[in-house]
Amino acid sequence: MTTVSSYQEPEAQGAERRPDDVMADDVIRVMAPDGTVIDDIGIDDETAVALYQAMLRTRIVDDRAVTLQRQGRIGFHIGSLGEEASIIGSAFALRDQDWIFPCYREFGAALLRGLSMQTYMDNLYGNANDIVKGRQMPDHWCDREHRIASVSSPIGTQITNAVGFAWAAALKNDPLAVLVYFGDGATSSNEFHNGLNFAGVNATPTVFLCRNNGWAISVPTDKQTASESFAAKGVAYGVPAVRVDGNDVFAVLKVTRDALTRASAGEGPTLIEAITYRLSGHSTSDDPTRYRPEGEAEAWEQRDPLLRMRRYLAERVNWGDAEQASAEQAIHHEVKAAIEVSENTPKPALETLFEGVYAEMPWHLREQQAELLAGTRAPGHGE
Amino acid sequence: MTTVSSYQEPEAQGAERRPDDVMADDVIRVMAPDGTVIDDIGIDDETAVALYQAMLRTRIVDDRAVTLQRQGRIGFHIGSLGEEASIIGSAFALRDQDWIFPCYREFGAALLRGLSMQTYMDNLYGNANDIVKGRQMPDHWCDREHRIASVSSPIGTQITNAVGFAWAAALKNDPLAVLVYFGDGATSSNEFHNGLNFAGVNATPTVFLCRNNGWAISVPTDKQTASESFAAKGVAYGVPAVRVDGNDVFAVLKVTRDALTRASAGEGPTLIEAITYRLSGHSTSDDPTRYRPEGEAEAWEQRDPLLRMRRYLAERVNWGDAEQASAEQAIHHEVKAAIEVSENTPKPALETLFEGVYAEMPWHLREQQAELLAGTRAPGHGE
Amino acid sequence: MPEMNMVQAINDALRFEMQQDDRVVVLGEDVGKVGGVFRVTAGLFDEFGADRVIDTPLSEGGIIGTAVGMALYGLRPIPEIQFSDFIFPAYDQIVSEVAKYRYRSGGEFPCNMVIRTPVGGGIRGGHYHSQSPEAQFIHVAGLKVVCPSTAADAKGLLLASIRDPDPVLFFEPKRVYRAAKGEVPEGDYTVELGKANVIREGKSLTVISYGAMLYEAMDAAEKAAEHGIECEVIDLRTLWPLDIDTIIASVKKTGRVVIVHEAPRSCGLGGELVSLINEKAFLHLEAPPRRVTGFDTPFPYTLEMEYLPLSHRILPALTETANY
Amino acid sequence: MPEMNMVQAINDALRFEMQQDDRVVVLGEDVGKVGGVFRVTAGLFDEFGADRVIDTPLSEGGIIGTAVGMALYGLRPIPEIQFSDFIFPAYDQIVSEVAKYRYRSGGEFPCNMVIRTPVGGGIRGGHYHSQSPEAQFIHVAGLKVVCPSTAADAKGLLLASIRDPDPVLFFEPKRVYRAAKGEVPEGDYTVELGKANVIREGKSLTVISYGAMLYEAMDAAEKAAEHGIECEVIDLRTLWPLDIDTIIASVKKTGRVVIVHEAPRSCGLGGELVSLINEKAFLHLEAPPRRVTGFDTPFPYTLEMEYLPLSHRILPALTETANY
Ligand SMILES: Cc1ncc(C[n+]2csc(CCOP(=O)(O)OP(=O)(O)O)c2C)c(N)n1
Ligand SMILES: Cc1ncc(C[n+]2csc(CCOP(=O)(O)OP(=O)(O)O)c2C)c(N)n1
Ligand SMILES: [Mg+2]
Ligand SMILES: [Mg+2]
Repeated sequence: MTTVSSYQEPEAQGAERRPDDVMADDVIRVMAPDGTVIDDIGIDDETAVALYQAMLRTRIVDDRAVTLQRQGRIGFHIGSLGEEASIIGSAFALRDQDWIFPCYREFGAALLRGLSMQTYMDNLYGNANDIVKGRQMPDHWCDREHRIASVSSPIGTQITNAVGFAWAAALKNDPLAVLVYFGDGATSSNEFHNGLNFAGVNATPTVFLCRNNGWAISVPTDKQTASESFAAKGVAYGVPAVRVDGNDVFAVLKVTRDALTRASAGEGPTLIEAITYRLSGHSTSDDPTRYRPEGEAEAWEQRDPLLRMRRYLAERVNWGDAEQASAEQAIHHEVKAAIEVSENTPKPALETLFEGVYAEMPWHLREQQAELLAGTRAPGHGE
Repeated sequence: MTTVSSYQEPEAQGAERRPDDVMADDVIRVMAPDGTVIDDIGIDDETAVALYQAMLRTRIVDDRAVTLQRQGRIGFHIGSLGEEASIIGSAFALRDQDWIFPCYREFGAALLRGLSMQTYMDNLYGNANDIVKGRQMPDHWCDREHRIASVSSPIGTQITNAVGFAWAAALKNDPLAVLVYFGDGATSSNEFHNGLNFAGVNATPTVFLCRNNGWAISVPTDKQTASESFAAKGVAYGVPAVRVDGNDVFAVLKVTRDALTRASAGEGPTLIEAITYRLSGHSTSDDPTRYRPEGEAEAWEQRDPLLRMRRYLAERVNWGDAEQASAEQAIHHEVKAAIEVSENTPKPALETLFEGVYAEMPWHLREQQAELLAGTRAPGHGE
Repeated sequence: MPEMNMVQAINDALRFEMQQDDRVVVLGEDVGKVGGVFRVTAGLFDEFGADRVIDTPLSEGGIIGTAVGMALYGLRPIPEIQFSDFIFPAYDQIVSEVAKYRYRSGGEFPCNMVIRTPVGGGIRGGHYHSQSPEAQFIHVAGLKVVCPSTAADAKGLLLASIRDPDPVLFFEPKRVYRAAKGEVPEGDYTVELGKANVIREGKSLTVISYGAMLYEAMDAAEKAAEHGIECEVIDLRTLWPLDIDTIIASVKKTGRVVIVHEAPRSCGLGGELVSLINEKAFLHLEAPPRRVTGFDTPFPYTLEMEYLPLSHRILPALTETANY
Repeated sequence: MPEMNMVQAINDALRFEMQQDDRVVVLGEDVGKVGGVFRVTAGLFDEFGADRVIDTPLSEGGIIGTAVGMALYGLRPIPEIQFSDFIFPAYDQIVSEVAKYRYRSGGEFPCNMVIRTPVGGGIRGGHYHSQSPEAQFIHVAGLKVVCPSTAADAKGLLLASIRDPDPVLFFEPKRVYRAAKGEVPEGDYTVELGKANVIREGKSLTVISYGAMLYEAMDAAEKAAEHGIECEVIDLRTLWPLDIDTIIASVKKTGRVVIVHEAPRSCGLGGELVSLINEKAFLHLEAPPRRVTGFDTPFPYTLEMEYLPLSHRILPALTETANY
């Protein structure tokens, strides 16, 4: 973890090469990068601490998961290093009845909403207790209890799904809204187009949160679109849009709240472009040094959303090294306990491979199940 | 055919219900609906007559094709009644080296570029001389000789294809541009999104011509998008866009020429929204009275692009009833002769069914061909 | 029982279920005011309003993608794809989301919907208004695939599909939309999914077909009977999962089988049937299972009646197989 | 001859053809500077520049849709789909445009391109980084489908595919991207499309496979040999159109056949093979043709080695079929 240092706005560098730069005038910001408040939106200290703690928890889990992957104890991890404010700020704004349609980086939002650390860890391990029964890669969970849909790998599909869900609720006068996450790359997908268009025409209560983290694996945003910004794309669908400093958790909270207010008032969808930065590789399979301009990540490290909050909290609630250490320790403890349980939980039982393809197992799957169970086990897959 | 009458701007009615209305301030117009020139773009009389003749030819062919379908002599027709100015004006702007990627209503553009009436008619009949060998429905032709790609039924697919073609030419420093046609409904397709996005990022020399004719079969434009206009969608892709009175053939010619100039100068794509109206049903299979608001079509009949040109020509080149009658007669004659030949041309030979699926016929198709040829003929399909 | 054609029977099923269950919504291109290009949803817009009979933008991906969300919410969406040739822009949503949502969420999120779409040739539609893509869905785990051939089955199978907990591709053979006419039970009426219908009994050989080609198979079977060949004709009705028991029982009885479908031959459902029959009734086979199908070419326009596996192409296969 | 793995061999083929033919362009997600997520296009960006090795926006439909235009213009586009699980957003362009363009234009517009994409499981990719969708393309008239199993074949088949006048789906078995290592001819080297390779001769039974599962089939065949069962193992290499002569000749010799593929069983290529064998060698069959395949479930994560038809699942099918 980076420790607090005195703040310096990073030099223009790779970081400034794209027009969607976070320092542009139309980008909403509540808290300056040095932690001072520009625009008091009335966040009390308790909330501020809660936001920070959620971000911290997200980061520590992330860090631990990367280590587990490097150690070969889990197969894969895709995290949110540097994007915690965009994820936590927006999820925090939600009301109880609202739903989340996640992309693949939002485990922090799920933990915030109540997904247990154990459940998350079991998903990383794909074990018998995994909520998705070891069927998907790590970080592809779901959480109906806390109103979160299922993570899917194909880019963008959740966008139209989220619109349909919100639309259904509106048709039934059910006063909920749906927050859907996706990346800058996803704006090029068929799904972004369809989702925004259907939402615009039917004024669905959907909040579109585009995490513009500068990259789609190795493809930078200027190869993704010639649009002036991702928010500008809202015009094509009659969907109001806003750009926000995605590393300013208060600002993200504010614009999401505003969008929810609009949605609840029947005023339809909002597109939020949260400008942030992927400080890590795309996933544990990626090496960003192959394509990232030198200095770019370093510049963004200066804008780290956690640092910014620590500066703020240091000013406001006397959050010092002691508070930090004890918060970290508690989280480490929680994570460690969960890992221990997950690691000692067996793989999903063999027969589960065939369950739930359909509500009831048809004859051909019963036959295939019997065939597999009667045979020998795959090497290294013994139970 | 409607005859010339004194002009009255139609009353607000169905016609005015959508925000993309043709009378809006930002809509480019060169010739007023009463035929008077607002903005002299230097079109000589010969050109004006040529444009009118091409539109007239298009309309007469259309009319005849509908009759052929009603008489059961051809299976289907999809025409361009009321949209002739958008189609002819834009195609007329092209240079020799430019290409067209058509939708399904642009036979007028193909005839203008040199597709013979006979070839077109053989396509309507799907006979042995059909350029596509009777494989596709009527109005699904292609014309490599005159640089026109193949008509496809799936909405929008030609848009990305056109972008790829233009992109390839640009990569090879080949100074051509590509004009691609599609409807308002097609803007909702995946293809519009992908085509515009790829064109924007790669600055391809593509001219996107959206014929906004108010309807996608029975779906009006306000159910198609909540965008303020179709041109507004260009912003999402960094593609400059313009709205034009699609029933003003001079204006369409002008904006297309401007777009081609930009494309040739390496300045990339342009999106043109040509606001026009589908005066007929969607195709010979459709009955628009089921869904069209009363008075809407009537209002647009007043804005008929052919009428407008006749008013203009009557003023400028003394185009009177005699000129009109002789022009019509020549076209009728041409069409009649082509029909006679097409009708007396046999069906495609049976073996052609299997040819050209691949460059060389593989064994399985040779076997299937032999199987078919050895068997008896389908009822009513004897040769 | 009233007589209805297939269009009316489907319309009747939709209306009935919409009256019973306010979770049912219909969405698609032109399904609203105009009642669909084949008039299958005629009258529903007037009866149930724009919130339940929804005209959408022109995007099949958007239609299915939003229907997924509706299903997750708990509605019973019935998206219409105007022609099954135009289902491919939605293919990703269907194979990646609809088919897998229940499984990949560990059972947390069922994603049942009925995707209705007209299928098949014989209406002079050429390449893109004639195709039969059922195999492209059968291959995908998690989907059920249905294709009725009669008006009564269309109603009964559609009501069963809407109430089924799994997603169903409901292919409507448009060549017989109006020709398939018959008595259709009023009110509530379901036909169980996964059950084939033996519509003609016989000992000489088994003919398996479905949809519009069923009529051609029956016609050929009647003609074969004139030559003393008694065919057992099976209407699959549910294409996946198949009614394997009925199929195997019949093949064990006859020892001979001809499969008829208008979809292209290679990697079609016919191939799967041949394999299953080999696996389960090999020793009963007295002749090679035969496939009479559409050819492995795009669907043609002018020569479509030569492309389709009509009675005149089926009959020789029946006699040759019977006499093998 | 230098030794290469499959990644290097494909890279070598691409580089060779790009040097020879300036119509060849490579496009896709991450194919440029970073050289592809599997590093198959590594170095090409530096050698040929951004105009011939093109990073695209994140849209498979856009990649294939624009590649169609490039092909119509006369380039030789080689689009890469990052994982074949992500080909479905481009499915409409592939089945509606790529496959049909030549035919529906009466031969005026060939539309040849090579769509390269990693395929198959065994890399801990779960649902969406493991699938084998070849049957969904074989069923579509107008496409050729190729899947090499060795480094040399990968090079030779890829060069043949690029020069082929028809569109080719080129599936690269990623499980053996690095494990399939061997001598690869330098410079120009092609392997004719449509020709299978008999990689092991035997009289007891015919084993047909391709891609990564070929190695499992070979492993099982070697083990079967220990029990006196001599398998003839055929590597299909080109999945469509098939090398029917080689297959039928072998089956006529052995009378027994086992087909192995990791794609789901139902309506897969295995079913088609069984049907063709029935149609062409029925009287030679001494045992029911067997399919050892992936199951009809979505591709799992934790249990993937149980899902795949590995050697331990193939061997019993070989012995049972041989002893039938
Ligand atoms: C349809 C599809 N194509 C390709 C991929 C491979 N892929 C996974 S993530 C990714 C980049 C996504 O970028 P972005 O949307 O910006 O999200 P980020 O990862 O930056 O959060 C790609 C290309 C995929 N998962 N789905
Ligand atoms: C992918 C696809 N979906 C549906 C259809 C059926 N269809 C044919 S034309 C049409 C409406 C097209 O409207 P628009 O794009 O406005 O063009 P217009 O016909 O008005 O010129 C529809 C829905 C189709 N051809 N392709
Ligand atoms: Mg990104
Ligand atoms: Mg239109």
